[in-house]
Amino acid sequence: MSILIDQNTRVLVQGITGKEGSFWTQHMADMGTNIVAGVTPGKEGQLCCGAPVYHSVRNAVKAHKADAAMVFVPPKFVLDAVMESLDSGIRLIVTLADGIPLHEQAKIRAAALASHAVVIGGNTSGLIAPGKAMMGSIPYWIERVYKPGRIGIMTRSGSLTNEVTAMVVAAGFGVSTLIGVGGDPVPGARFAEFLPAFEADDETDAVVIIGELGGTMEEEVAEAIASGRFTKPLVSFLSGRTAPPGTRMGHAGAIITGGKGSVEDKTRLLESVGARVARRPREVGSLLKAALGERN
Amino acid sequence: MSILIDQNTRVLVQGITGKEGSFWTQHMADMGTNIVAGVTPGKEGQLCCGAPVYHSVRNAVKAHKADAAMVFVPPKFVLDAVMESLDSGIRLIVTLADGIPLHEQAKIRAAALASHAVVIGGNTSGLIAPGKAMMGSIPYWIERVYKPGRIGIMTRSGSLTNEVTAMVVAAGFGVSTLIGVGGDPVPGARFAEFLPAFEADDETDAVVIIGELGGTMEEEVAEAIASGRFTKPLVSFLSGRTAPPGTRMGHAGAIITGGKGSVEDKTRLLESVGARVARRPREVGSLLKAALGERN
Amino acid sequence: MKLFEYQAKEVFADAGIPVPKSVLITGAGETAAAVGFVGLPCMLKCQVLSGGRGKAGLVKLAKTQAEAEVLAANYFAGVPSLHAVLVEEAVAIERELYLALTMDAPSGRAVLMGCAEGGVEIEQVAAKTPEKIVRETIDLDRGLQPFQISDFVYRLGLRDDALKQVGKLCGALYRAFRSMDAELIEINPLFLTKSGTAVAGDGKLSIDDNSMFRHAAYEKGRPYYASDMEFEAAKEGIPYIEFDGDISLMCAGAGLANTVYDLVNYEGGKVANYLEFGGPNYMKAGTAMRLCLANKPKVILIVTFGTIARADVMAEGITKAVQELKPDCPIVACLRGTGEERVDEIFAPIGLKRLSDTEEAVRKAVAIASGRERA
Amino acid sequence: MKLFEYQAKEVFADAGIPVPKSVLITGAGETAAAVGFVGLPCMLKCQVLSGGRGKAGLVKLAKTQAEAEVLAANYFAGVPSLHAVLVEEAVAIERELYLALTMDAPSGRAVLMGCAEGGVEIEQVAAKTPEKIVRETIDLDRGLQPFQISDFVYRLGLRDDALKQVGKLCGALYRAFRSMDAELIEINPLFLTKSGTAVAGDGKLSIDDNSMFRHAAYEKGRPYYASDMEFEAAKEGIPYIEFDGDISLMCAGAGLANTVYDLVNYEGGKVANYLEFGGPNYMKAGTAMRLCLANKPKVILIVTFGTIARADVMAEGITKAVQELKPDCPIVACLRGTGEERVDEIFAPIGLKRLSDTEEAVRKAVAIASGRERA
Repeated sequence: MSILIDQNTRVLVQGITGKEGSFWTQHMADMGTNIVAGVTPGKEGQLCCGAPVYHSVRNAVKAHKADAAMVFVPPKFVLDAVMESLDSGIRLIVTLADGIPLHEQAKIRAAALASHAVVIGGNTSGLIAPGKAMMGSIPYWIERVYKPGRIGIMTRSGSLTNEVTAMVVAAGFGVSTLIGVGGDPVPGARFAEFLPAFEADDETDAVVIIGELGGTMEEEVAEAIASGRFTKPLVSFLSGRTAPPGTRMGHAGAIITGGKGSVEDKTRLLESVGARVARRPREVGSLLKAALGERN
Repeated sequence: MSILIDQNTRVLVQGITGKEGSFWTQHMADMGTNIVAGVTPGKEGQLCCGAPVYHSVRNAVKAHKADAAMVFVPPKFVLDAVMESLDSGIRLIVTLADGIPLHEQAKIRAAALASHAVVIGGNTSGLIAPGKAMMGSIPYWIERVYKPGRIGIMTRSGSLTNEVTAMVVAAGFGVSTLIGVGGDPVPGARFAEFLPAFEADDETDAVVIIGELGGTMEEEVAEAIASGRFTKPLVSFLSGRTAPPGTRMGHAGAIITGGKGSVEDKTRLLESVGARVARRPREVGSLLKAALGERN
Repeated sequence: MKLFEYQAKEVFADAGIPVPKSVLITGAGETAAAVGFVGLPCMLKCQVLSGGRGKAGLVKLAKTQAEAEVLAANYFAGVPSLHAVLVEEAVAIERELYLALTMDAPSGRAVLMGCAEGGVEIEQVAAKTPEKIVRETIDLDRGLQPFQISDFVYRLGLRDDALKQVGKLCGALYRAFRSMDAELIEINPLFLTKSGTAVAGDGKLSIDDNSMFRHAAYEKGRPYYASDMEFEAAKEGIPYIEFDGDISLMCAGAGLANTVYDLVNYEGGKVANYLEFGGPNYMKAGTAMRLCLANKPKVILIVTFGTIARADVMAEGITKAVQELKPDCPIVACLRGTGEERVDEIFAPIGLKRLSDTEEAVRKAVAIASGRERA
Repeated sequence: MKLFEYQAKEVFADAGIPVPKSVLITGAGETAAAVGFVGLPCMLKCQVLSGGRGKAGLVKLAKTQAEAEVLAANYFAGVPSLHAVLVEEAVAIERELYLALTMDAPSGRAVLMGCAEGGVEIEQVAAKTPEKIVRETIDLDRGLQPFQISDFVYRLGLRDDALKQVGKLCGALYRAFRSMDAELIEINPLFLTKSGTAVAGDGKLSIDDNSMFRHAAYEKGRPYYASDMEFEAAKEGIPYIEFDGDISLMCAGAGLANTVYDLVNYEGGKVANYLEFGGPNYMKAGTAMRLCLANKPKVILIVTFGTIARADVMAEGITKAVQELKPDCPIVACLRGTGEERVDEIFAPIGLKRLSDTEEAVRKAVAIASGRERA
């Protein structure tokens, strides 16, 4: 079992006829994802990647009972696209765009909470249950990274995810579900929210968190462990350990402000609740082995 | 048992130090209502009608665990007062003011729905469980109207409520709980929403609805009966049976628009589901007797 | 407060909604200049608040200037208390739509309504073919969202350019609805012109009375009322409607007043006026009675059951009013509630006897009006 | 985009937030006129974006015009690339507060923060006495509601007139936060003056970079950057930060770049510049390498692990850049991901060998920089 998606998830693609939309829809389909419909205003009746295209999400959902939405629209239209899918009752939405205005990121997050929905992104390459389904722009050709297996992975990064996941795979493991929550300062979904599903998933043995300085997502993970909501082994790698405070290096959210959010603090907190924190990507594999060995 | 309120309800009064607020707070207290605190910005630390006054609802709720709020503020401040109590977790709010701007009535209604709260009013004299507690401006001195008993009453009117309730009492009955939902076009709470509580209340034998032309509240009651959500006897009196269509007589909500909302239609619908509809106030008593006799 | 068409269209124009070129004239002498400005053919539209202007002949097309001048002259001469006529360019129409915004009470949301057939009586469409009316409800905090507009206009059957134009117009209409605190805002018909644009053919807009403090620029003068007395009553804050019967009501509260109105009709009587004497107005007996007497009724029927509106205070007011106004018609008074025990004593100087049963009072009033009984 | 104090205060003034009287001068010669306008004593405040201006001596009080002129002359002569000084009236202060608005990620709400002690470093207050910071979170759809303001200012310890004034100011600050798409808006200190009014003593405002399309009036020119090269990089859309080390990074993606930065430090190396060569910039090898070379590094360290950002395309760019720019320092290249199997072949003409392990690459670069190893 993967969490969130598998071959049976009925995926609708918003912005399916765009260049990026049609390219990645084809890849998603090739990876086993069940693409049931697409939406592009004004193009109802067309076909794209074999999927029927509708004017609106309502029409598509009515005809195809979609239960997940993949959003390929430019950053300034993402809020509306997410609201449209929420309005039609869709409760899993993935949005990749880098550049969503901050106040709209916040509205997306607030709407996700109010609707009890999962909105993954933006500024991510999405979500994959290797061998089953993919929602996003994760290419299937890198098998040494996205090999099926029993480790859940959550990440705020792109390239670093390849770096760390390759170490996980090199250590003999594979991936059950990988969730890129994205590098925006206000992501639609946060690490800790997925821990209960990983906890319940009998095909996930442990979870790897690829975090970074700034924000409080890693702290929330520590809290979930402390409160007993997550009991499986958890290994984390955090980038930005030596980053100078107050300097924004990379992701807008990756900055130490108000004396908070340093990798040191996050490490101390995670280790205090029994999680393992790798200092280097390479250590993730050995820490995973140690954690799972200890458990078994 | 009454519904919504009794002697144990912990009532907070917003706008307690105003002329109207302090006058009716004293009456509420005299009728047995448990007034735990009052709120008037800038007057924290004072006493009013024996209750401690706070600057904000948060302070009052923190100190006194209030679970109901009585709002005595001018119409254009009602929305903010309601939002303030909702923010503090209060889920029963009564607001009397006549003159709340329509768009703010709508925001109040929407907020009540979103918070799963009961907001009674505006444009009403409130709520009474005779002999137990009162929230509003219902005077206790008219005993021939507000006599304790086993009939639940809901109304959109003021004086007409006295007229009809006097007939109920004259027929030998009394009142378990009386709820004035008010005469505004967008009231905070609607008849049908209270039917489950009256259904569950073992001290309520039957319900009387005092409705009028316009809107769809009576239709919603008929629907609740049709769907089996309410099974006790229900008697209704509806004013405006001969009102000319398109003319606004009285309450802003009391108008037939779009060919809908006539008393004829409401009567037909209510009678079709087994409710009794009095043509004259006097008939309410005899219809109640008939309904309860039939049942027993 | 219902606005006149020309005012609604001013609001539309400010909101960016296209309206036909027009000139408002307040006398027939201004017709020629107005026609010169808007061109021919043109429409002459009486600015009255009642519905069904077309059927009543209050909106007509003029093909020549002479026709326009005759029409205007007839309107100003013939339509009671007409204050203005809108002279408007006649738009070349491709098709007509219906568009409106109002409030949906159960959800506390605004509702945008449209129909692909405009110019019709939407009430009849709603009653006979409700599936033809397209609806979209709007959370007031979030506003009308782009995806909602897109789906709404698509469901209305619009495509391509018309879809975009009407969509943009819906956004503007919603902003006007919110900023005007409107109860109802309606464009019926909305023209889609042969040149491919959307233009408001007519305009209805009523501002919520409770929100008038935010719209002080609108003053509700005499033209907004059906009669001088309704205008007078409004100035006093007394709900008052004239009918053509002979029993004047002075009743406490809307619900009870409506009930008495019904009971009078049941008994075969006819109401001369509806008047609310309750709530904030219970101390205005003199003004209320003066408003009733203006209709020269055969009887004044007073029914109250007040709590805060004390019966004794009302009785004092009625006594004083009778002494001052010396009405030449009988009064039937059924006063109940707070202080009722003092009413008979207060009424003694004017020889009035308090009744305590509404139906008895109504029957008595109807009997008096019909001549079967004397006061 | 961080605004300068004077720009933030322009936004405040437009929003109705009181600010001290001030004149912006761009050269010492304007000082006398400015002092003449704002009066004495006055403050001279260097318009730089770095924090801690007070400690750095970049904000000073002048009691006389002569003092002001000397100060201004020293500032313009001594502060690197200073473009303007704000000459501001010295306000008679009763007390100081802290006020700020930012976004709260977990809730997706705005958060209004205040502290009864202003002028302090709020980070230190947050770390040492977090209970002194008063917070109010705001639903963006509903906005900052009156009851929230009332409770917030009360919790800040304000009463009576100060409560009302600061409350009104909070409303204005929130409107500015929203309309400016601000990441952060801060008044520190907020003065309560002896005459009883609230005045913004300082102003910080940063506009969200993703929202700049709605704020086209602000152009991010040279003064907004710490160095010429950072300005150049920004014009190219390449995230780039200068440090004082000797290893120039060209890394794909923020997370991996930060990781390499950490690993370099672990190995005892020092970074000359951070540079993101991933995402939308993976085809800009030439520009990226030119930005690195500007720092005269001892080695350029390239680390990527791309999927959409293809390794072979990056290798082609690097090869071309080396051929054109002829860097006089060695290059260490660890390229993985899509097309990695073609990299060695592409690198052949420039004699570069692809590494495939990040730590190996970092160790090699550090060894080169320290002189322990030759490329």
